[in-house]
Order: sequence, then C-alpha cells, then structure tokens
Amino acid sequence: MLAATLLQAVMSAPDQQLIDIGLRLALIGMGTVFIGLLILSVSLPLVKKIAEGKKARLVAAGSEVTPAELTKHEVAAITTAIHAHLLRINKLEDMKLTWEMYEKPYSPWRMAGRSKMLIDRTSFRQRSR
Amino acid sequence: MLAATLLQAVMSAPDQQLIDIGLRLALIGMGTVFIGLLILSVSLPLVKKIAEGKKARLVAAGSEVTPAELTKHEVAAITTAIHAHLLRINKLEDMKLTWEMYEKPYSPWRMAGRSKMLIDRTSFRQRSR
Amino acid sequence: MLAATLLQAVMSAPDQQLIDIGLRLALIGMGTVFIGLLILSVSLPLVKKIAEGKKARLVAAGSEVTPAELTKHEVAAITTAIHAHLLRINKLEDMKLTWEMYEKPYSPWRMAGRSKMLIDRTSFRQRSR
Amino acid sequence: MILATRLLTALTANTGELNLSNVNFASYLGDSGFGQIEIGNVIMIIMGIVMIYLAIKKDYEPLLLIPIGFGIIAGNMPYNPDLIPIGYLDVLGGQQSVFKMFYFGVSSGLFPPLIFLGIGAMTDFSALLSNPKLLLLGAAAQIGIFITLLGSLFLGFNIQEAAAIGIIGGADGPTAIFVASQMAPHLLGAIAIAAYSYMGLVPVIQPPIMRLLTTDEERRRKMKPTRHVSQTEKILFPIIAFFITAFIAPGAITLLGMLFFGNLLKESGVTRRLADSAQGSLNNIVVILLGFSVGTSTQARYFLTTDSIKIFVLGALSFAIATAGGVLFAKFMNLFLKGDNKLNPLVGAAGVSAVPDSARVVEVEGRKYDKSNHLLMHAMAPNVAGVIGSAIAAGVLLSMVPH
Amino acid sequence: MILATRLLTALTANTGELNLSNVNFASYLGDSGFGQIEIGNVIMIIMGIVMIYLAIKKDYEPLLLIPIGFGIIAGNMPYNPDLIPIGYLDVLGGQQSVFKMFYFGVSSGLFPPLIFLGIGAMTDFSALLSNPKLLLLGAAAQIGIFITLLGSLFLGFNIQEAAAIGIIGGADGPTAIFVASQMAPHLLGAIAIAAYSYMGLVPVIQPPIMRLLTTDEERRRKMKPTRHVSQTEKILFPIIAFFITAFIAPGAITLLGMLFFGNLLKESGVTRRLADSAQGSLNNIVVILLGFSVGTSTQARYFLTTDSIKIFVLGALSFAIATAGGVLFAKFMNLFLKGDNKLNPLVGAAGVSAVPDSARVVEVEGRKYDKSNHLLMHAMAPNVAGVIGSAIAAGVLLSMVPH
Amino acid sequence: MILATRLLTALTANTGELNLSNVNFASYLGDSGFGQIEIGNVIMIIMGIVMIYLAIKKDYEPLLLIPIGFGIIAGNMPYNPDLIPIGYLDVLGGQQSVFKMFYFGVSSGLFPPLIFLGIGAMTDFSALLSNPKLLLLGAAAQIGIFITLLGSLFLGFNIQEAAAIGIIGGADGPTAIFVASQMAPHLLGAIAIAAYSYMGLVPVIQPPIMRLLTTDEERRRKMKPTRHVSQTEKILFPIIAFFITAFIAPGAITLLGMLFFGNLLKESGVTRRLADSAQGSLNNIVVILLGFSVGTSTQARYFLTTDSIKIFVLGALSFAIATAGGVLFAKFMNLFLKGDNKLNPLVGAAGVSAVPDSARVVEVEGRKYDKSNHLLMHAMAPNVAGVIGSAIAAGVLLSMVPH
Ligand code: NA
Ligand code: NA
Ligand code: NA
Repeated sequence: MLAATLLQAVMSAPDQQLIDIGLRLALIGMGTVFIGLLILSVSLPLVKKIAEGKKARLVAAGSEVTPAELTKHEVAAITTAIHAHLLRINKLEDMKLTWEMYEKPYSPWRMAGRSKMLIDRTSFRQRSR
Repeated sequence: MLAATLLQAVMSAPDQQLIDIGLRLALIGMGTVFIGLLILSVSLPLVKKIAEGKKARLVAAGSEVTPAELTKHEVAAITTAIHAHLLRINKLEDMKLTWEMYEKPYSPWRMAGRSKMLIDRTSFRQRSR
Repeated sequence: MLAATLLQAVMSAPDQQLIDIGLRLALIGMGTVFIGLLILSVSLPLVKKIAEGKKARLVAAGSEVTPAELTKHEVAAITTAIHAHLLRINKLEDMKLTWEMYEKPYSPWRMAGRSKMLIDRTSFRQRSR
Repeated sequence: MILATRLLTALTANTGELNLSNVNFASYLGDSGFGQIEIGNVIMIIMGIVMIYLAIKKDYEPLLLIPIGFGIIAGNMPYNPDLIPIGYLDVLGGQQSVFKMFYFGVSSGLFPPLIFLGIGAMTDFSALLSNPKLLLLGAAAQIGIFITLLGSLFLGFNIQEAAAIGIIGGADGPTAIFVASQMAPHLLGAIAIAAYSYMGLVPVIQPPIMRLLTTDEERRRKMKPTRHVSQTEKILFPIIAFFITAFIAPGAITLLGMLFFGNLLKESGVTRRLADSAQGSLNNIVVILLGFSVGTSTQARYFLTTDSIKIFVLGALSFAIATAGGVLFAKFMNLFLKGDNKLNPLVGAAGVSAVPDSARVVEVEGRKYDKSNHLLMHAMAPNVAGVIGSAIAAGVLLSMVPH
Repeated sequence: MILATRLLTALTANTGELNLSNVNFASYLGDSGFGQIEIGNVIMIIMGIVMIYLAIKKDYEPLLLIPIGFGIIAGNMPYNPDLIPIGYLDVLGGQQSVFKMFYFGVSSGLFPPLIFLGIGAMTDFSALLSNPKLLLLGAAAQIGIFITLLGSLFLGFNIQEAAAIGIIGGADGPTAIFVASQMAPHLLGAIAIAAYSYMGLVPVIQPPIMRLLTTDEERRRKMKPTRHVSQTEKILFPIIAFFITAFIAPGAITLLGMLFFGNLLKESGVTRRLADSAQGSLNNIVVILLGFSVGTSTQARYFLTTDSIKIFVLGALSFAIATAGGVLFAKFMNLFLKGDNKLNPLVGAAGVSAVPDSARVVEVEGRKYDKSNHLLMHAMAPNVAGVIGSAIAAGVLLSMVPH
Repeated sequence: MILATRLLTALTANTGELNLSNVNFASYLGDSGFGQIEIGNVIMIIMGIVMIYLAIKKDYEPLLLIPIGFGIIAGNMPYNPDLIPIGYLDVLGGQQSVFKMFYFGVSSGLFPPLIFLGIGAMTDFSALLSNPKLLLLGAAAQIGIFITLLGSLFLGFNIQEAAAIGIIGGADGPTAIFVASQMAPHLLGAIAIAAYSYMGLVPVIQPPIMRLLTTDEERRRKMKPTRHVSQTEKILFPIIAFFITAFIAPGAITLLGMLFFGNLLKESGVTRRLADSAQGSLNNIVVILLGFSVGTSTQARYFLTTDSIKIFVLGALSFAIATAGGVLFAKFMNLFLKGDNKLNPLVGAAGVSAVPDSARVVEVEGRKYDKSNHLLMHAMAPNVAGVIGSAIAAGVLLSMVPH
C-alpha cells in the first residue's frame, strides 16, 4: 500500500517548471554551501597567522617549553602547586563555600531524596551501562 | 461581624438544583479519584513483576550480594576504588576543571562578595538554626 | 562637523517654559534622591538597634568570643571538625553525589569537550591575563 | 515665529499634559506614598511581613512564603496608577506593567505545570512503589476538596468558584492556581494565598486533628520496613501511572503529564542534565516568579473583600477535613488488615499532600510517642499519592464544570 | 421570587450549559479516555514508548528522544477538546492550552536559535581549525538536502514544503524545525520527528553505507594527528566564520549568529558564567520544552497522514544520500591529496552533522578494522562543518523561496 | 488538462511570486551581503569588534560588552528585509523575527527588573550598613542625571527624551533601559549602548577627574575600618530600605522591589536555592539576551543619526559630572566631619554606581598614592547607594513626566 501511494505520487509528477525551479535551487544552494565553506577553509590559515603573529612577540626570546615534554608526575606536581597557591588566595571564600554546602541538611525540598536514601541505605544502585 | 457575614451567606442558600449538581460532582469526583488510585495501586505489583522478570536473567547464576552485608569500611573502600578508577579516566578533564575553577579570582561580579569576605574576614556567621 | 551640529542644536534653544520645567524636575528629583537616601541613612542605626536587641539576650551571660582571636590553624581545625561532623550526617548523600558524578563518562553531549581534551592532552592553555 | 510654533507643537505634542503648574513638590508628594497610602495597603503589608517572619523564624515553607510575602509588600506599596503602570493589572498607554507580565505565568496557567515538572524531577516514588495500598490514603484525603466545594455553594459562590475554592483542600498550591486560573480568575489571588498559607501552617493545623482521632496505641504502632525498589520499576512507574490517571481523568493530562515527565527525566538515568535543570534552575525561576506574582496580586483594593474572608475560612475547613479523611480512612483500612500489616493511622494525615511538610509532621508526631518510630518513609507514599489524587480531582472538575 | 430569579440567573449565566442531567458518571466516562480513545492515539503512544525504550536501552540521543517520546504520549492521551483545552492547538473560550504556549517556542522559531546558542557554547572548533580542508566534507554531505528537495517536488509537495522537507537531510533538528516553522508549519511535527528519529538512528543508518562505498584499505587508513590550536585562533574563529557565512547566506544570520555568539562566549575566557548558562540551564530548559512540544504536536488526528509517511521515507533517503555524499567526496578529495595527507573516507560520513553521534559512528567503524585507529578528532571537523553547512543551505532556501 | 490546471494553481498559489526568472545566482548574490552591504553597517560592525576587543583584552565589563558587541555585529550583517525577517524590528507575513522576540524583553521593560533581582541576590549591603552616611555620596553623584537632562533639553530633545537620556548619568544600564523603554523607545538603542559603553570605560573616564578635584593629602587619607554587620541587620535592611525608597518614589517600585527582593532571598538564609538561581542562571540568561538584543538594535539605518551622536556626547558629560559630584560632595561632608571620621574624597567617585567597576577604580587610585590604603570596602557603600539613588531618580521622572 505504501509502495502504491508513493508510486501514485511519483506518477502525478509536477510540471517541468517546478522541477526546473527545484533544480536551480539545488544548484545555487549547493554552490553557496560549497563556496561559503571553501572561503572559510582558505581563510582559517589566515586566522592562524594572525594568532601566531601576536604570540611570536611573546616567545621571541626563549624557546617555548612544549608541554608535551612534561611527564605525568610533573603535571601533577605543577597542578597541585598552582592549586595550593590559588587555594591560599581563595581560602576564606572556600571556607564559606564548604561551610554553606552543609548549611541546611533538613531543607523541606530535599526530604524526598533523603527519604529515598533512608530506604536505599544499604543498597547500591546497579547500573547496566 | 465575620460570623454575621457567614451566617447571612448560609441563610441565602442556593436552590436545590445547584446543591444537587454539587453533590453529584462530589460523588463522581471522589469516585474517580478512588478508582484511579485503586487501579494504580493494583497495577504496581505488575510493574514489579515486569521489572523482576528482566532482572532475574541477570542474577540467575549466582546469588546477588546484598549490599546490606557491606560494612562501613568496605563501602568506603569500594567507593574510593571506583572513584580512583574513574578519576584516572577523567583525569585530564578534572585537571581542566580544577584549573579553571580558580581562573579569574578577581572577576568584577565577584567583587561584592569578596569585599564582604574582607569585612567579615575574622568572623563567622552565627546561624540561629 | 560634530561641533557645528552641536552648536546649531544649542542655538535653536528651547523656549523658557521647557527649561523651567526641566529645572523644576531637576530640583524635585535631586531633592527626592537626597531626602530618600538621607531618611534611609538615619534609619539604618535603628536597624542595628533592633538587631542588637535580639542578639543581646543571647550573649547576655558570657562575653562573646570574637573570632578575631582565632589563629589560622584553629580556624582550619574547627572547619575540618565541623566539616567532618556534617560529612557523617550527609555521608550517604555525598556518596551518591560522588557516585553519580562519574556516571556517564561518554555522554554524547560531552564528546565535543572530550575530543578537545584528546587534542590538547599534553598542552596547557596559556592565558594572557 | 517658526521657532515658536515648533516649540509650541513640541510642548503640546510631546509633553502631553505636562505644564509648569503641575511640576511642583506638593503635587509630587501627593502622587508619592504620602498621598496614596490607604489602610488596606497597611493591613496587607503587615500580612506580608508576618509571612516573611514565619518563613525565616519558623521555617514554614520559606521557598514559597518569602516570595509571596515580599510580593504582597511590593504589590501594596502605594502609588498613583494614573501616572505609571506598576500593579499586576495595570496597562497604561499600551505599556503593560512588569508585574502584569510576571503575572501572565499565573493567569495563563503556565507556571503550575512547570512547577509540577520540577516536583516530578525531584520526587522519589519508591515509598509508593514499595507499599501501593498507601495510595488509597492519598485518595481519601481528597474528601476535603469536595466538602469544601459544597460548603462554597452554600456560602453563595457559583459552581466554577466553588470548584476552584474546593481545590484548596488538595493542599497543592500549583493545582489550586491552575484550576482557579481557568475557573475563577477573579478569586485566584485569594485562593493561592489561602492554599500556600495553610500549606505553610500544616505543622500547626494537623497535629491536634491527628491526636483527636487516634488512640495512644495507634500512634505508637510501627510499620513494616519498606522494600528496596529496582531502577526498572522506577522507570516504568511514571509511564504506567500517567496512562492510568490520564485515561481516567483527561483534565489532569497537563498537570500529571508534566509531573510524570519530570519523574521520567529523573529516573531514566540518561537525562540527568535535563532532570537537574527541571528541578533546579527552571523550578527556582518559576517558584520566584510565581510566588512573587501571587503576592503582588493581593493589592488591597481587589483583595480585601468578604469573598476573600470566606475563602480563608473555607480553606482552613478543607485542610482540617482532608486531614481527618486521611486518618479515618487509615483506621478503616485497618479493619481489613492483619498483624504487622496494620497501618499507623497518623500516616493517613500525609494524604493531604503539602509535600513534604505533612510527611514531616507525621514523623514528628510519631516520634513524640515512640522515639524509635520512624514514619517518614511510610508517610511519603500517601504524601505523593495526595498530589496525584488532587490532580485527578482537579481534572474531573475541569472536565465536568463548563468554564 | 427575587431569590429564585437570582438563582436562575446565576445558574444560566454562571454555569453555562451545566445542568443536572449532564452531571452523571456515564457522561463523565464518555468524556474520559474510555469514550475518547481512537486507534490513531494508540499507534502514536506505542511509537512514543518505542522512542523512550531506544533512548534508555540503546542510548540513542536520549536527551531528545525521551522528551519527544513522552511528549508523543502526552499529546495522544485521549480527551474531549470541547470541554478543556489540552492539545497543542487548543484554544477554548480565549484560554490557550499550556501545550500550545509551550509549542509557541517551536512555531515561532524561537527555540532553535537558543539551542544553537547552547551548541555554540559547548562546541570546540579545534578539530576544524586544525585541518580546514575537512570543512569541504561538511559541504558535500548537504547534497542530501537538495536531492530530497527534488524528491519532495516529485512526490507532489509544493516548493515551500519541499524546501522544509529537504532540510531533514541536514541532520540538524533545530535547523529543520526553524525552516519548517517558517516555510511549512503544517508539516512541522512530521519533519521534526523524522529529523530527530533519524539523528537517533545514525548508528543504524550510516555503517552499511559507509562500508558499501569504501575499501578495506581505505577504512584502515590512519590520518595525521591534529595540531594544537591556540586560544587566540579560537577567539577569532567565531567572529570570522560568522562574517563569511552570514555574508554569503544572510538567511542563516539568526541560526549562525547564535551559534557563533555561543562559541565566542565559550572561548573569550572572560564570560565563563554566561557560557555555562547558555550551554547548561538555558539549553536544558529549551531542550525539555522543545522536545516535549514537538512530541505533543503529533496528535494522531493531524499527524497520521500520507504526507507524514512520505516525509519519513524522504527523510531516510536524505540521510543515506548525505552519508554517501560525504564519503564519496572524501574519496574525490583523495585524488588530489598525497601521502599521509590522504583522508580516511569514513570521516566523510560525519559531514551530515548529527553532532556528535555521526563522529562517534566514524570512530567505532574505524576501530572495527584497526583497533589503534582513532578517527574521532578528525571526524569532529566535518561534523561541526556539517552544522554550518546545513545552516547555510537553510539560509539560501529561506532567502530564495518566498514564504 | 486537469493536471495542468492543478499545477498552475499550485504554482501561483503556493510559490507566491517565485518563478523561474527569479531563481538565478545573480539575483541570489544581489540579496546576499554582496548586494546589501552599506557603509553604515561596516562602521557599526567595526564598533562591535572594538567592544569585543576591549572586553577581552582590557577586561572592561566583558559580561556586557561581549554580548552587546556580538549583537552589534549580528544586527548589522547585511540582508534583504523584504525576503526574510531578521532584524530586531522585522515582521514579515505575520512572522516576527527571532531578534524581535528577544528584543521584546528590552522594549517591554521586562529584562531590567530581572537583572535587578540578580544584582540584589549578589549584592552585600554590609559596607552600607556599616557606614550609613556614605549613602549621601550615592545621592550626590545623581546630579549627573539632572544636569544631563537640562543639557538634552538645550540640544533640542523633548522632555521625555531628555529624561531618558539623563538617566545615562545614573551609570546603571538596566535603569537606563527601563526608563528609555517607557519614555523614549526610539532612542533606546543609543541610550543603552552609551550607558554600557561608559560603564565599561569607567577606568578611563573617572581617574583624571578624581585627580583634578583632590589634593595629594586627601588621596592618601585612610578611613576607619568598617564594623561587622549581623545577619539580622542584613535581613531587615532590604525590607526597610524598600519601604522608605518606594514610599518616597513609587515610580521605583518595580526596579527597587526586585532589587531588595533578590537581596532578601540572599540574606534570609532559608531560600538559598532561589537566590542562587536568581543571581546565577536567571541572571546569566537575561544578561545574554539583553546584551545581544541591545546590540542588534543598533542597525545602522536606525542608529546612525545625529541624535545618537548627541546622546554619546551627553553621556560622556553626565559620567564626568556624576564623578565630580560625588568627589566634591565628599569634600563638602568633610567640612562637618572630624578626625578619623573624615572621608577620603576618592570614595565619592564610587557614588556613580557602575557596580563594582567604579569601586575598583577608587581602590586602584587610592593605592597609587599609598600602597597600604584599601578603600574598596568603603567605596562599596556609595557604589550600591548609587544604584538605589539612580533608581529613585528614575522613579521621580517616571512619575512626573507623562509618557
Ligand atoms: Na492533594
Ligand atoms: Na548538517
Ligand atoms: Na547610579
């Protein structure tokens, strides 16, 4: 039945002019898409140049240390150091955050979740994925 | 005065037909609520059966370890292990998160809060609740 | 040209009545702003009194320990203790949070970010600010 | 000459009725609060302050009472409505007031289903799945709705108004607002304030009724622990529950559709980010705007009427009846239940909904008589069933009463 | 006498056509699901359940299929539209249904640009910046749009309808909805459902076509690792890309403007909180409402038509053609590329967009033939280029076809 | 024959004026940017790029300048408005453009109060509570508003326009937009851009004026440390401050109501989740849409007028006068204050509002002369007082000037 419907639809094909319009639309449309993305793709290396031009001044003197040379442990060490440094700056703020995170353990809107926790207390959710 | 108002209102009682309509509405309404929730309550065991049918296949071979048997320390250990495992998967992403969390410590929109922190630097907020 | 435009505009000055209205608006407006903020500023000490009246009852007996006396280490210790205490209360809930945070590491909507991580794996973002 | 004409035109055309004689400080004061204040505004503002006080000090539904309370204050600050549109009904020179735009979410019925979406996304139906027969307690408590409907007819309200007032007894703010917005928009403010006020006052209203209708022995009764509910059950529940309830009460499709949709987002396990926003930021935004709007809709000139007083009296009545209905039906069910299957009738009081406050009241009351008796989990079942029940009741009324 | 008159007036004026004879249980049942259910509703509801099942079990685009699936269920629950406005087109007595208000975001074209804002704020264009020539694969895959357009004309649709149906081949839900809402609102439901369904089914549709058109050797080919992209490049990209694309296809300004605006918020480094909300809560809220609305717009009485069937057939066709277009164009490009610059043609399949599912399919297919071959990063480039490409195509059609 | 007729009908009825001769590449190019670009668009787009550059490089109000800057670009990309509705005023064949729908939040006055809600929820009024007399500095800086109003009258604007332009001197974007949307919608774009641009340029505009009007000794002066403010004070403040300000200036009820409502949500301690969303996701969403909309409303054809130039000149003037007003009034107050109660007059500059940028400028200037002198906390008091002050001024103008 589906096939019949489709067949019948194709049979009563629209006149040539409509198809011509469709073909032209397709040509212009496909052309514009290609031209647009082509111009974009040739302009992206320019973007890179502009960006590098700015960076060049910064790294002119010494050779930039490529991060690729860092070992996993060095990465961890640096991250921790930066973390600790910034932590000190933000200490008071963090304290407040920590503090307030536990501020209202029996809020009414958290009750539903809490009662579920009580039910599921000793069980873990099994996830199939 | 309130009493008088109410009394007067009750005195000018509506005609019998309106009350009849009200009574029928009440009956049909209450009936529908009861029937609806009754059907729901008898269908829930079916839901359980469907769900169990699916699960049965999974646990057919061995007996499921009931989480209730885990001690607090085991729970902690397992959670930590899973956490550590997933942490490794998400390490780079997490690093980024940590990194960016402290990215802009002097953002203009955080100034108000920051100035408050400076004021309250040495004091803790007393909460009555 | 800009100067000419402005000059011309000023030359064709509006009649006296419009200026009079403007002057009165300015006077009433500026007056209202001042009166409003003046009343507010004299009423704020009252707010303080009301608030202190309530607090007075609480601290009547002993002298309040000013938090300024706490050392950094004491603050850290107290915070940790409170944190630990509340953590116990919220343990199950927290566990759930930890658990679920890593629930779906390959969610489709996180793919874009993830593919970026793979690219930038060994590099750190240089920030100019 | 031309300049003079230009200016004359400018003055008359552009500045409207503004002329020098109007622009003076006395005239300004007359249009400020000093000239516009009325006793009704003062009464309403005090009511708003009391609500805020109760919310902060007593923790009565703060997420609702603070927005409503401040909204009452903002809606009742005196102003001259001929000069600038501020109030929730004001339109001046084609410009709607901002409060009217906020209120559109209430008057159009848009906010309540969004709230239900959020409630669905934060509700865990485990308790209900664990003990399905407790659903019936949520049905029984809806008796408050229909008795209040009859009472409203007696007090002279028409059938649409009576239906809207009755839903206060459902103890569900969004449901009450939804029905009122469709059936009796002119009573919406009073109905919403009554519903939310009594929801906030649940810890005051319910306990005496619960004690009156139960014996000491009943109150001490412990119930069987709830069973663990699997994830598959939780996923199937919102779909199946929606089929049954929407089939029986199509008028409830909008509200229950959003409720169970939210719940499916929560339980499916694959749409966490949607569930988080549904119950998080979206819900918060709607709660802020809904509460504040309802507050601003209590402008004294429209709100302080005998109808409002009647609605408050009927509302209190309906909460009391609903509570009694739940407790008594639990005792009735006990006639057919044996041994440790018997219910603690206190749990019936949670059938009024008012989630989760009435369940909390049950827990607190139960522990007054036995410190080790935790009824919270059991009370959650009738509690969420009460939400469904009053949505069904609303659906029936919306279908049957032309509006 | 006066009382009687008052009551008579009240009854006739206030209760509309309500009278005692209408208020009975049989009449109520007739207006409930029992009396209103039709076979079409049942078919659609089953379709909704299947979508939810696929989303949860197979993880096919759950963020879209679950809201749409539940929306289909909610939109097809039976009710009597003369009593209460529920459906997405219902207005009764001046009161719009809530679903109609939700649907406004779809029918007005408001939601798609907001989704694009979120997509921009979560998309990393590094892959594309790293290898710009892969952009052309995203262009090639848009052939699906225009061949489907021609096919639609053959099947008897008019030019506006054909344009809207063609955009399904763009494999971009929001773009398809945006174009349909402007060009052929009466087909919007079917087009949206087709677009999202096939986006969900990308892991089923694409692999056979990809295998058919590639040799074993091609599928095993590894590509050069992508280069590191600097932050400045990423900041410049959205601005420059917007200039070029909007200049060439002004009809795409709305969609691409929001896409690149979102991306600038992400990359600028100084608007983190805005980017977070654009891709977080705002995106989630819009996804919830858009998906659900699209679902409710499949009410059987309007949806189950031969037009819908044709649209589904054309949609499947367009996805297949788009995939083939991308793969074949990659092979064509290889004629001009040398050595390790040659492309793995599988990557071309990602040009259809359907971000990021089709890129994932490429990765999975590639690894079937060489475990160590990771194509994901390379596939992301045509993938996001496909989004831009179909927006340009949409812009051209919106400009050229009067509507 | 019948078929031919059907097709003819279809072609004429369905495809509108579409015919073969129109569908060619030359005609398409004519409707694209190539045929539609105008010099005005180029000027505006460059302006947008400069804004984005300043936001990213100099950190000038990035949360506002990036949305506005990109909005300017998007609003000025060339297109043919007869083919498709894109611009912020476009309606075509009953279909509103998306940008027009976004802009509704600006033109209706809906966004500014929502922004104020967020500002309230993120503002800490401790500094002000600690030293109430600094409130007067926030009053003094409003002189910029009224002198600009007079200046605008001299430049030929009518009284409504002059009032709207004057509010730029309040250095509060949302307040300026709110007043302009009610008083002079046709100038809204220019006023909004001027207000936000100068708010971004506060670090450039203020310092020279501050140095000109103060002595070295004054700039080095240290102020008494602020006292600790209790939580109860903070809870009472928004309520009491709203009473006083709304009573005196009812026209400010909408803006100040939302500001103090937001602050109560923050300080009450029981509505954290509402405060979080008010200052978080809701605020971000509104900031994104408001900034972008304001940007799109600068379409060259409407924006590049001598009126806009005048508004920019007046805006710069008003910021300068406001700064001078604050500094000079601080010096005036010092005539009555003794010893270490004397103010550092730099603090007066923060009275213009532009929260928190002008407070930051005060801190930076102060430390230029004494590294150990931290004026930030003291500057926050006039800073937030300036917000209240300009809202009061706006309220007075909205009440007195018919519109
Ligand atoms: Na209820
Ligand atoms: Na595409
Ligand atoms: Na100001």
